[in-house]
Amino acid sequence: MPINKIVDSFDEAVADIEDGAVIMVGGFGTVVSTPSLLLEAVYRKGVKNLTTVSNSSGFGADVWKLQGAPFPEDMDILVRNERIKKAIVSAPVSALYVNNFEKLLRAGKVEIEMVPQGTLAERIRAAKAGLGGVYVPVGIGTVVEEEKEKKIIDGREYLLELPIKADFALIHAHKGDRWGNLVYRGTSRTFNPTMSGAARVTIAEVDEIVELGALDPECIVTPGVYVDRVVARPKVAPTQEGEITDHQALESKKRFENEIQESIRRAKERGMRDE
Amino acid sequence: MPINKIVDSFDEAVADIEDGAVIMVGGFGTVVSTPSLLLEAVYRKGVKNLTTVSNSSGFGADVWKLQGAPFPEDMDILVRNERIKKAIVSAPVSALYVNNFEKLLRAGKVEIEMVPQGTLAERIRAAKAGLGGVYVPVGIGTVVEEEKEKKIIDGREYLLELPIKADFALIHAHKGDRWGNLVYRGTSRTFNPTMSGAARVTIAEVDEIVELGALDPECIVTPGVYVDRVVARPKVAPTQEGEITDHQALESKKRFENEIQESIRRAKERGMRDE
Amino acid sequence: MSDNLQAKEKLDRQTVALRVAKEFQDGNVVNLGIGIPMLASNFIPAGREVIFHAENGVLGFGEVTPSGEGDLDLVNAGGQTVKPQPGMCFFSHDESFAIVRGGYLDISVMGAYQVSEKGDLANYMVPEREVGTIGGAMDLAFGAKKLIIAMNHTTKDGEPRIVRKCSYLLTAPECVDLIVTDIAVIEVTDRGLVLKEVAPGWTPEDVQSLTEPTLTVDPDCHDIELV
Amino acid sequence: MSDNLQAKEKLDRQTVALRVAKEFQDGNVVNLGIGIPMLASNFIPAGREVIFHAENGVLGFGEVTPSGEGDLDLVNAGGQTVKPQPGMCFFSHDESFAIVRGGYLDISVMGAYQVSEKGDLANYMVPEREVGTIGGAMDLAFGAKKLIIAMNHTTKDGEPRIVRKCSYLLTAPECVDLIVTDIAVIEVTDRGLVLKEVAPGWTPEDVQSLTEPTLTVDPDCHDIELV
Repeated sequence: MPINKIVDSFDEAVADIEDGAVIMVGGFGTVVSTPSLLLEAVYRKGVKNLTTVSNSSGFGADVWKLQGAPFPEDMDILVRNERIKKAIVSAPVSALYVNNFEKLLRAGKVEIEMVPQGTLAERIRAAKAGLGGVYVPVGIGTVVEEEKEKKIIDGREYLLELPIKADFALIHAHKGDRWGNLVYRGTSRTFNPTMSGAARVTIAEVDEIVELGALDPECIVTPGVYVDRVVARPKVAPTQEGEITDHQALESKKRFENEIQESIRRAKERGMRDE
Repeated sequence: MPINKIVDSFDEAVADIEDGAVIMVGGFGTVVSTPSLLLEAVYRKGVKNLTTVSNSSGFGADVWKLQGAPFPEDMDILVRNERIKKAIVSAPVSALYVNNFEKLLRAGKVEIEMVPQGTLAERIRAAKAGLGGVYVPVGIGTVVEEEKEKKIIDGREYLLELPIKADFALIHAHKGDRWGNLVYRGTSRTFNPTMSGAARVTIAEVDEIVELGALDPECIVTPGVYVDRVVARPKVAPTQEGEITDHQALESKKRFENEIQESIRRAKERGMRDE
Repeated sequence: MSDNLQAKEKLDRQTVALRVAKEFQDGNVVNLGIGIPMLASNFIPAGREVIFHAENGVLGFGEVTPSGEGDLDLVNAGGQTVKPQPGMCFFSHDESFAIVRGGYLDISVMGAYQVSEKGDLANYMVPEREVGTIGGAMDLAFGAKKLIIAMNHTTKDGEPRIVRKCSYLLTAPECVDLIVTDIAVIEVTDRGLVLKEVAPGWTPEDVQSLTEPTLTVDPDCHDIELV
Repeated sequence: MSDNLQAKEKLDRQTVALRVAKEFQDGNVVNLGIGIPMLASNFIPAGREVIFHAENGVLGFGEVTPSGEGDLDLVNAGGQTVKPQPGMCFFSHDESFAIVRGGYLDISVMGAYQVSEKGDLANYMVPEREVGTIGGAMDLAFGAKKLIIAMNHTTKDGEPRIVRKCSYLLTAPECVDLIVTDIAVIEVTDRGLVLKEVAPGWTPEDVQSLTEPTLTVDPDCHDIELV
């Protein structure tokens, strides 16, 4: 019987994600590389107390709409709806404005484990590759070393960093086939190939599903064995009201615009760094 | 000034490899994936006491000629000419016949560190990625664990495996450009992309040099930053006598054929396994 | 070995490979070692999709090509040229073994010198030769969800290869799930070795007489099924 | 800050970026942080080949596109769309940081809140805000062969940002090589901070008065060179 990892809907793709699950979410933050429709489906399903693993905490749909992204949701949909119990994250807050994650953090509504970006990538890869841990030199002499085992190897100091394995990895790719083979597009790779295979179940949201054999075997980035489900984005972007059922999202554009203006003003007053 | 990593000859490409150097050699063993002409150039240069890092110890040029490979040398050129002081290797000997490496080993003329194949790949990658070490579960309960630090992580036992960094990595790729970007062909990738960047100097022997921009940015396997020198194979295979200056190679075909028949006979007598 | 047993016919290599191939289920990701295991790729039932992995960095390749017809840049780990197949992809050695060590192989099939009653595997070094080749065997034995050993039941001299304790150096401890030999199919379980199938003409007692540890005979023990 | 200094003109952001760009040599692999550092990509002299790296997984991209013209799948780490360029390639996040941590970046340029006289860097968390974002800063500060900080010399209130000891949490200890500010260029050396260049109209004494640790004035100290 032919292998077929294609599922028909986003809701079906995330149907077995339960409260308290550990989910990895691909993408970067400042680039369109996030599994937007899978995140919406997770939100719709109503699961809570999630542990999330992601590079950033999201900007919110409005920022992406302004940029012209047809599928605008990002991690913020789980943040602003308070679905996250603990976030393992590299870039949780913004230097420019107070994002929704920072508000939850200040309110004591979310736990955080902040991880240097490269260490985050390496810990995720370690889980995929079946390693017990890796010694990383980054973070020595900073808060990152707290409570971590240190070791001097060949005269240099390293921190023991443990694998991060998830129940589900939600990723975004450009094209996929029924075996789960994936290719990406440009700078949208980011954490997506890294996370593929680092979870018990990897679910890929793709721009397009293609016939088996249509992807050049020399150019496949993620071998299908890492991927469990493939689900395609609709060809045409949904209307905003029809698809995004979260009414907060519909109001957040104005809020965001006010906020970013205000926070830029405050940042300038404080002589905030450029970074 | 344009970046130009292309060098004109194999001898020039290896000119700074000195006695006692640690060199990684890409390829697998049973597939044509070896930097044959770089190995010939290293042999011609006359360096000795090398520490080599490779998957296998080579079959010798004749086996590859029989298979129709136009550039037939492999690790055996350094083995049979006794240029190796120590070999870090996964598959040093053959189950079917006594190869040249085994003869040196029995004669006490070479040291060996035998490493499981996946651990070898991971230790090489660790060097490239700037890690101090990785905890690997493979080898627990075997001779591989001897003298290695063990650690129980999350209830499972692991061995601390240290990075392997070389002075030079000699690799084979299909196409390369003047920035050092590389693509491979089919199953000839093997250790070549893994080793690229795991040495102070990475030297790529390519089937063809192409214009910058000719390689699809989505399909480049080895980013040019890992590669220091690119040297092209001649379009036409050299005549055997002209190129291979090692007279032992010229005689080894007969020797090999006798040996393999003899050893297959012996192996059958002993009920040697199929593996 | 008694003269009685010596007269009995053992399965040939192709037939052992055929029996091994029966273990491959739809969608399984399978790595085949050199020798009998690789022959198993010829016996996949029509319509069954099995994805073959080879250590040199390929998933999803097709059949072995007729001699002399293949592309030297498309070979399995044994160096046999194979056919391209839709869905195939290539990758580096570190990725290849991330797949193995990370638990993405459903089945690995390899040969052995010895297997113990606990499923310990010895297949890389024979003491009389003093050297051996680990290659990918330790990774594969560790990483595959199911490890199948395909081998002759005894040495040429009739000594058991299924033993209480391996006398040869271990490739990996407690890793073997199923042993397919030229006279029997034996499962390694928590309660020891269970004899599941015997070659036509062989009895469980015959098999036990060539096996060092005590075998539990499965109540359903039957002739090796080849169809 | 004295009224005298307040009246002196500081370099604008573009000019600081221009001075930073002078550090990029032919063939350098360079990562630019968000803000002033990213502006530096506009000031590469014609004919000089510099390869830009961005954390999101790209090497060798071209200029920032005019607003509204770019492809959202071809952006730098700040989210600005950039032009494709021959030689460019894409890769995953783990590979991107293998390149950073493995020492393949010649230069990383980023902003800072504070730099200490030993080259300690603090740029991810301001105590009054209690939270911060590590992002890729720790990896980049650790991995780059040369770390250049581009920042204003003082806070808005005139407090020095170049300090004896950072009061803010560290991004990495002893990592900064060169500090380019709106009034000076300072090198971090084994014998402390060395003042190499000053903004036009500024004296070494002026710069020292806005800097906490003692500066060694380079014998060749001169006005910042912008051509």
